[in-house]
Amino acid sequence: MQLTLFWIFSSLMIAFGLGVVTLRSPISCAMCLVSSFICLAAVFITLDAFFIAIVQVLVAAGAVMVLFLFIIMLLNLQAEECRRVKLGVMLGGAVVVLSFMVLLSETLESSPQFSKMMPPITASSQDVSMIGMTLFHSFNLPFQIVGVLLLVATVGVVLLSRRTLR
Amino acid sequence: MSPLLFLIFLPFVAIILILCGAPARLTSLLTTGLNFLLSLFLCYHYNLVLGGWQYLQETKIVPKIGLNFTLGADGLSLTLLLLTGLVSFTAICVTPKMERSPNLFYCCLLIITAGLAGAFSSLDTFFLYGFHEIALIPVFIMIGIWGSGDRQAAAWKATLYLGADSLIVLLGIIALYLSAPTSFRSFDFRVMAELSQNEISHPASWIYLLLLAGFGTLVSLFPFHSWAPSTYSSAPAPTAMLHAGVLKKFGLYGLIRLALPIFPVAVGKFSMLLLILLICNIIYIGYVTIAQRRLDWTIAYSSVMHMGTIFLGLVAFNMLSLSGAALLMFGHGLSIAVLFALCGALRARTETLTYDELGGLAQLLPKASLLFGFGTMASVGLPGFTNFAGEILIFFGATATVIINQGSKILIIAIIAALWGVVISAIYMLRAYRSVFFGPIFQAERWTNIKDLSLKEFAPVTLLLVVLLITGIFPQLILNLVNTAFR
Amino acid sequence: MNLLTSQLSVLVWVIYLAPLVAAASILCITQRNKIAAASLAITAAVISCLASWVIFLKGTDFVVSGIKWIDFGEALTISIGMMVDPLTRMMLVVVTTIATIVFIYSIGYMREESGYARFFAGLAFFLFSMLGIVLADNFIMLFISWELVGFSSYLLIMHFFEKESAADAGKQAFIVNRIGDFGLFIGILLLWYATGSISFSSINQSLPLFGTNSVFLALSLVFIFCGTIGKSAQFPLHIWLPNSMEGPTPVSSLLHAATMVAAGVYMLARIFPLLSFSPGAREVILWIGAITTLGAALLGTQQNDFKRVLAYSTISQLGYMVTAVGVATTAAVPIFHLFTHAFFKCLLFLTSGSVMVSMHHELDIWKMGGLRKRMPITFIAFVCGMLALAGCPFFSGSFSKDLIMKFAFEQNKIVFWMIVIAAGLTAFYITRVCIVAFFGAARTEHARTAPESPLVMTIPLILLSIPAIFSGYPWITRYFILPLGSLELPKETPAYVEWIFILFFLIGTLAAITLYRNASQDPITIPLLAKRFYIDDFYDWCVKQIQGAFANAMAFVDRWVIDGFIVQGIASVTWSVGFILRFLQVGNLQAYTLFLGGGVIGMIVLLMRIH
Amino acid sequence: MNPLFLELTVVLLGIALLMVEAFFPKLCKKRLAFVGMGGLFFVLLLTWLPMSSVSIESAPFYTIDNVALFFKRFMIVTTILTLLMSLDYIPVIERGIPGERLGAGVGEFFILPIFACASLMWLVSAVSFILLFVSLECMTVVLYISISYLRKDPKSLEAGTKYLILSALTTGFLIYGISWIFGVTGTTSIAHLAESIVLLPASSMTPLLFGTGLILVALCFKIAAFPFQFWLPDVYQGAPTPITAFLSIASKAAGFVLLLRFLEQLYLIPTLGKKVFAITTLLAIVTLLFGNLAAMAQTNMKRLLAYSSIAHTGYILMAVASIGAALAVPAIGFYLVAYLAMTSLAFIVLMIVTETSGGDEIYCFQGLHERSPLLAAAMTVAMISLAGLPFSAGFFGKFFIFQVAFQQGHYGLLAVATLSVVAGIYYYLKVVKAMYWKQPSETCTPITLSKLTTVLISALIAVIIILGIYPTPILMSLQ
Amino acid sequence: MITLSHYLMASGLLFSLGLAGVMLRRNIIIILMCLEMMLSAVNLSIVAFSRYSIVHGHQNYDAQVLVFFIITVAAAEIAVGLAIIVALFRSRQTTHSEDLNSMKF
Repeated sequence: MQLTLFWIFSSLMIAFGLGVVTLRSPISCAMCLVSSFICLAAVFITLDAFFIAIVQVLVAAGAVMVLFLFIIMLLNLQAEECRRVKLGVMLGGAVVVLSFMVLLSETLESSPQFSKMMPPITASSQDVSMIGMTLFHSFNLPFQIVGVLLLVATVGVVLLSRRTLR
Repeated sequence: MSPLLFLIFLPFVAIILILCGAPARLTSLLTTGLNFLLSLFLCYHYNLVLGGWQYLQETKIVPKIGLNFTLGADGLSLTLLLLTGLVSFTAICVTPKMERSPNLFYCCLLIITAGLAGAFSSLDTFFLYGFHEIALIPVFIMIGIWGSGDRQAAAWKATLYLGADSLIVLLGIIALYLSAPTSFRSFDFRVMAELSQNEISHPASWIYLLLLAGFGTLVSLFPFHSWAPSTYSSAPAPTAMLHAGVLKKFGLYGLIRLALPIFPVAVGKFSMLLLILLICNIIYIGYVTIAQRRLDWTIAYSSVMHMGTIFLGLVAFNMLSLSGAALLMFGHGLSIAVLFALCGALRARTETLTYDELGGLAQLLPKASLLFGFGTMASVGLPGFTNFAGEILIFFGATATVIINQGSKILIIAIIAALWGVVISAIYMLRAYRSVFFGPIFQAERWTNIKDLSLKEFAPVTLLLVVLLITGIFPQLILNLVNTAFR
Repeated sequence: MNLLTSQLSVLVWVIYLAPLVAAASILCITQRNKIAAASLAITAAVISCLASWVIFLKGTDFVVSGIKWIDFGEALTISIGMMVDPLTRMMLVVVTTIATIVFIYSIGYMREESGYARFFAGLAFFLFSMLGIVLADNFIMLFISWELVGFSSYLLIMHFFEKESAADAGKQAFIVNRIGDFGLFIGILLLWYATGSISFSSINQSLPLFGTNSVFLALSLVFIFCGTIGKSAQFPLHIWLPNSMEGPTPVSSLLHAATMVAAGVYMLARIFPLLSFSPGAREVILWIGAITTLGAALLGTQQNDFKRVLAYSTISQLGYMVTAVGVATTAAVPIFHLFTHAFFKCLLFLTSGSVMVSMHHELDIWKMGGLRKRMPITFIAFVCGMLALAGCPFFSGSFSKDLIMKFAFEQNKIVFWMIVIAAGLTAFYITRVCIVAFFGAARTEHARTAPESPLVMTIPLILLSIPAIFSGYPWITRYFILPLGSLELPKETPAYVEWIFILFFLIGTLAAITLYRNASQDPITIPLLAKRFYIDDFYDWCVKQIQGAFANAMAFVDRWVIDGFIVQGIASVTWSVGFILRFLQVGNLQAYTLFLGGGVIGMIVLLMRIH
Repeated sequence: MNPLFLELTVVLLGIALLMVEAFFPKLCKKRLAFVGMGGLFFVLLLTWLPMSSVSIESAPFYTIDNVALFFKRFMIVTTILTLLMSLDYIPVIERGIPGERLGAGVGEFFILPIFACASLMWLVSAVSFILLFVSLECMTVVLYISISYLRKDPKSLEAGTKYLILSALTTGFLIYGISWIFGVTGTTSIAHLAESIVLLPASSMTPLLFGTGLILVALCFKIAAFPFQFWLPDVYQGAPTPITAFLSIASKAAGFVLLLRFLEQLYLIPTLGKKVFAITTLLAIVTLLFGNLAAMAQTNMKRLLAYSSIAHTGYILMAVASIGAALAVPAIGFYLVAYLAMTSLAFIVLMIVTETSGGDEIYCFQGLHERSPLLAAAMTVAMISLAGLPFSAGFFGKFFIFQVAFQQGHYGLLAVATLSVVAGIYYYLKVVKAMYWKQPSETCTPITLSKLTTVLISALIAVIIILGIYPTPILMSLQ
Repeated sequence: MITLSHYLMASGLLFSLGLAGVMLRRNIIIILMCLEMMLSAVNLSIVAFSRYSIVHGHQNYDAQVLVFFIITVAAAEIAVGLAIIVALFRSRQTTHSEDLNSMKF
């Protein structure tokens, strides 16, 4: 069951990801991204990370995507105009990505710890409450900082995107 | 408080005063004059019987690594401090009236003066090094603004060359410092020298080579000399006086203080190399000098060449030759200052220093010609001038080393080369003197308004010459001081 | 006169320093005032002269404990030390006396010339330096004075510095002397190396230190002799002396004839005891002397310049003295010739000066003629000098020359014949000058109207004529020369030697008379001699072509290889690398991301692969 | 006191100022800046109070050792300087943003650095990857906004975009690296990294290296080591000058603190240590070469300072590569302080000159000596110090670094550094040359400075020279 | 069964895809999307790591919180990024990365 789910959703995730990289129209790209993220959320579920999966759908696939689409609409972006494809860049990118993957697979093969089976979860605990505990108890400080970050980002977005400032 | 501190800080005080609006020329004159008198007094007051380091003062800077600001002087330092005082005073005297930012010029000169005073009175290698490098930027600025000829290229070359060179010195100093065992590390060169004597440290010979290359470049040791001629010929006269007269001696001072006493073995091991280089300095540069067609280039190259003789004194490394080298440093500093001062005065009047365009100026400028004659004779080592006494001592010292070494052939060749250098210097200096001042007047109509030296040019140069003569006739005045360092 | 040694020492200091004081005062104070300058210099000379006579008459040997110039204790102590021995005393008297006479003569000679004060300052300074050589008790003091003498010679030759030739001559004299001094100083160092001493007395007694190493001794002495070659204008460094005639005539007379150029011989005499132990060195000296004697005499026959003839004769005579050093058994022999030569050559030059003044500085003997009647005193003085120089019997020169020839005959027959022929040539050329200049008809307007010189010039001529005639006689040499050593030959020479000498004198004289009587131009021209064996040209060529080319090549290397190629090359390569590196920064975001990706790969690969 | 209060105070200060700005928009912006500076200065004073050890909850993330305290002060001072610079920059900001009235949007320009300051203060205390990530991002977001602040200036936006993309990309690498480290060691703590690594089997080395490499990339990006420096010249040139200064000083310093904390742990593992050591050395070499050589041909002053910033990264990396020497950390600290003084001085002068001559090319500095001797002198001092000539703070900085490098036997590195310093002398003196050798162009008038700027410039000159003679206080506070 | 390396490989592929997109695409908005994709890929690997390392019987929630932070930060970053892009588009009428070339060398 889990295996099937994993294969299906991860392949879909990759496929949609490929769509983001290759499709010309920004809107299609955004749609692919959303789909990819939703597949990712499904993969999270296969990992028993329900809370994260939900957050992923809500924030990444929901909010962020809306933002993207909104901006694309706002700016009225059409399909990317055809510019000359630079062969060197393509080649360079391919080399970099391929070597990155080679390195990655090399890393994965190097250690037996990556081929271990998924251990069963023995403790019965609520996912959300555990996360809440962790977040508000021991991760208090980073949480505050993230707050500051969001504040700053808000101020910044206002500053940058208003046509004229008052 | 050590009186040496005043030597260093007076110029800085003067700079601040000038920045606050004090008359630049007067302030600088007073300051350097005061510095000169103070250094003279310090020389006089120095206890010859006691010898060693006097006027000591120590301020801790970074105690953890043994970095202190230690002031002190022995005879050698005092001699060079005296030279600094004298040359800086005269350099400021002969500074002509200038249109572009005169204050800046005087400030630059004062900075160099302070740096030199600091370099020669610091016992800490770190400050020794630091103070000398202060001069880099003022010289750069001065050549660039007030220089002549291809001044921009010259300023760049000098600054970059000497910048690179001082880094090598710095590396050498750090290497030296680190070669001592951890608990004995200090930047004080007295401590460094002692450590080597106790053979606690294991100074490798490559440190010596670093120091030799570094200090050697500053002294324009072949083949690291090519910065010197262009710099000196392009620099304004006061700058050239200070640079060629005093600053250049710092390299020798550094070698005497650091390289020679700490690496006796390495000195012996590489004496062959140094001897070959100094022979090149004398003979090769000598002939290059002969080929020069301009007065400023001739004098500039001559100062490169004379360094070879001083190096011979260092290599021979006995009391005679070292004292001789110190004496020649003093003499050469004064004589080259005389020549550059006059060179500057001439350039201001004739706007050319090419031999083919000059001649017979002695009829128009009798005073300049007289003084230049004295300068020439001092430079070629005529008896009566300090240079002669120095050279003689070096030759005797080197011969004494030959006796000890049972006739090292290359040393003998070096001595002969140095002696032949005396002939070479006569050839080019006399030709320079003759081409510029003697013979019929070349293009008489050009020089209708030419004026002879004014008092403010004549008097300081005369002062230098008088000192040259006094110390030449009574070299023991300087030797008594200097010997305290080589005992 | 009962003077103590300490008082004598003071006197020596007075002799030595009086001219210096005069020179310094003229330089610093009385540059504008002609009379003051002249009187200062002459006063100093007279003081020195009188004091020298006092010392001479006192006749005691003593050492003046000088000040220590450089004091390193055992290692090296150089003092401005002076000593008085017979040689010193003789030289003191000769130098100061002749100097006084020339100084006085100069008042007349220089009265019309520029740089009057400078001239007297130079003369006074010369006298000071020359006295330094004479009085020196060690090599360094000698060397110092030696250099100073060269310097004053330079100054005085260049007196008329606005003339190209004078300026060049001065420079040449200085440089050539420097070349000689180069050898001399090597010699001094070698002697010091061997003996550890620089004072004459200890060097002369240090023969044991050399032991069996005669080559070393010979080498040192030959190097010392280099100084003589330079200063006494011996072959091959003789070229400066004829050129130095550009200086005012009193200078030629005092420096380049009577005193300074003889300093080389004087120095050899100083170390004669050591020299006499080195046959090798003496052999070299002998040959150089002989070659110079003959060569210069040959050259003298073809010069048309009054003073140049005298200059070559000076070289030739100095050659005699040097030869004498090579052949004689005591220092007295060369010094004897130095002694006589000083007077008659000084006299000859002063007469030439007298002629010059009258002739408005015309020196070509072919533009003179008939001066005998216009300038009788000068003529008579010249004849005295001429006969002394030519070696006419009963004149001073014949005594000393004769002696040298006898010694040469004993030592080396070839040399003997060389110097005998030179003697004949001497008679020939000096008679030639005499005939052309003083006899016959006046060839130019100047010659026709030439007046006799004023008293201030003629009196010195008369005064000098006396020793020029008599200084060779035994009743004078007894006081001056004999204290230095015996003039006796080790064994009798055949009597014909003397006759050969007289014969050659006669041949020379008569040949000149026959050839040049009533000649209006030179009947013989030998380009080789007129061009001075092409030696000057050869040196010019060497300086221009060899030294110049070498120097230019070195300058090229310095400018373009060391500075241009290496130093600037490194700088420009560095700069260019930087310039190229800058183009990595293309400003394109895509490129940057690519580079960054590449960097990531590189970093990881490196981390994994480096061990 | 609890050290966390320091950051809290700063954040509160920022929020308070935001409120004031929001509710009293007519308020003079300069006053806002002065209040901000005053508040920061107050926090600076607070740092000298005795600190209690941090509470249990935050202990895994947060440390308050000497280094952290030192760099907290460093960050506060940098921010104060940035704000001071911004005062002179107000006209440019006003021109650079589309506002309904003059002064709109200026206030935030003073407030944003305060938040950046707070995040930097957290950052230097971070001993956990989580705190590291969060506070680093917080600072980065502030920088995104500040760099693209001058919206009317295309360069500013271009710089912002470039920084945004590249920085976000490295953020990706950073957390990917963090995830690998976490996956292998099971910890997100930097402070306990070495302890965890020691327990690992040998086979875990490869994934560990994979993660380490990725994290190093991100840190090298922050400090702008070659080949991760590409963003820097463009961003420096485009950003508002005070922000450039801030970026150049604070962000770089923070990067080095993190690098130090990270590498200190890695050096404890011999096998890993050697590799990292080699990598750092290599990075130092290429960074030195690139920064110094590429700067030589530069004609734009801001870009020149950018390349110089890369060069200085190289020097500090030398010390990082010599971390074993006792003096290495103080050397880095001192170097950064020196760099703070000299760079801010250079940027201040640059800013004033740009404002008065209408450009930031080097030729705009021509004849500065005749236009304003003080500015020329200040720039000369800054250049001398950057070039590392005595007696300037920069000299001592280089001296210590050379010394520690020598001690660790980095001879090749030293040779490269020597070449670099010479190249450095060349390009720094190009500015001096322009200021002194050349005459000012006809249109350039003498520059008059405000009193505050004069005092600021003089103070910075004094600091550079005093530190160039007496560096001990800085060294002591890091031992 | 699924091993850890499956998840890691999937995450790695997604990461590489994002990287490729960042490097090869020239529309800045799409580059931002790709960046977002890379961050999500990282999230996947973190979650996988946390799931495969059981602490006290349950997965490592520290890591999950980290993921939570990453998502938040990424969102903020994207917001600011898009704001910059809006401003850029307003002033330059382009979102093409090759048009950002006013500063180079």
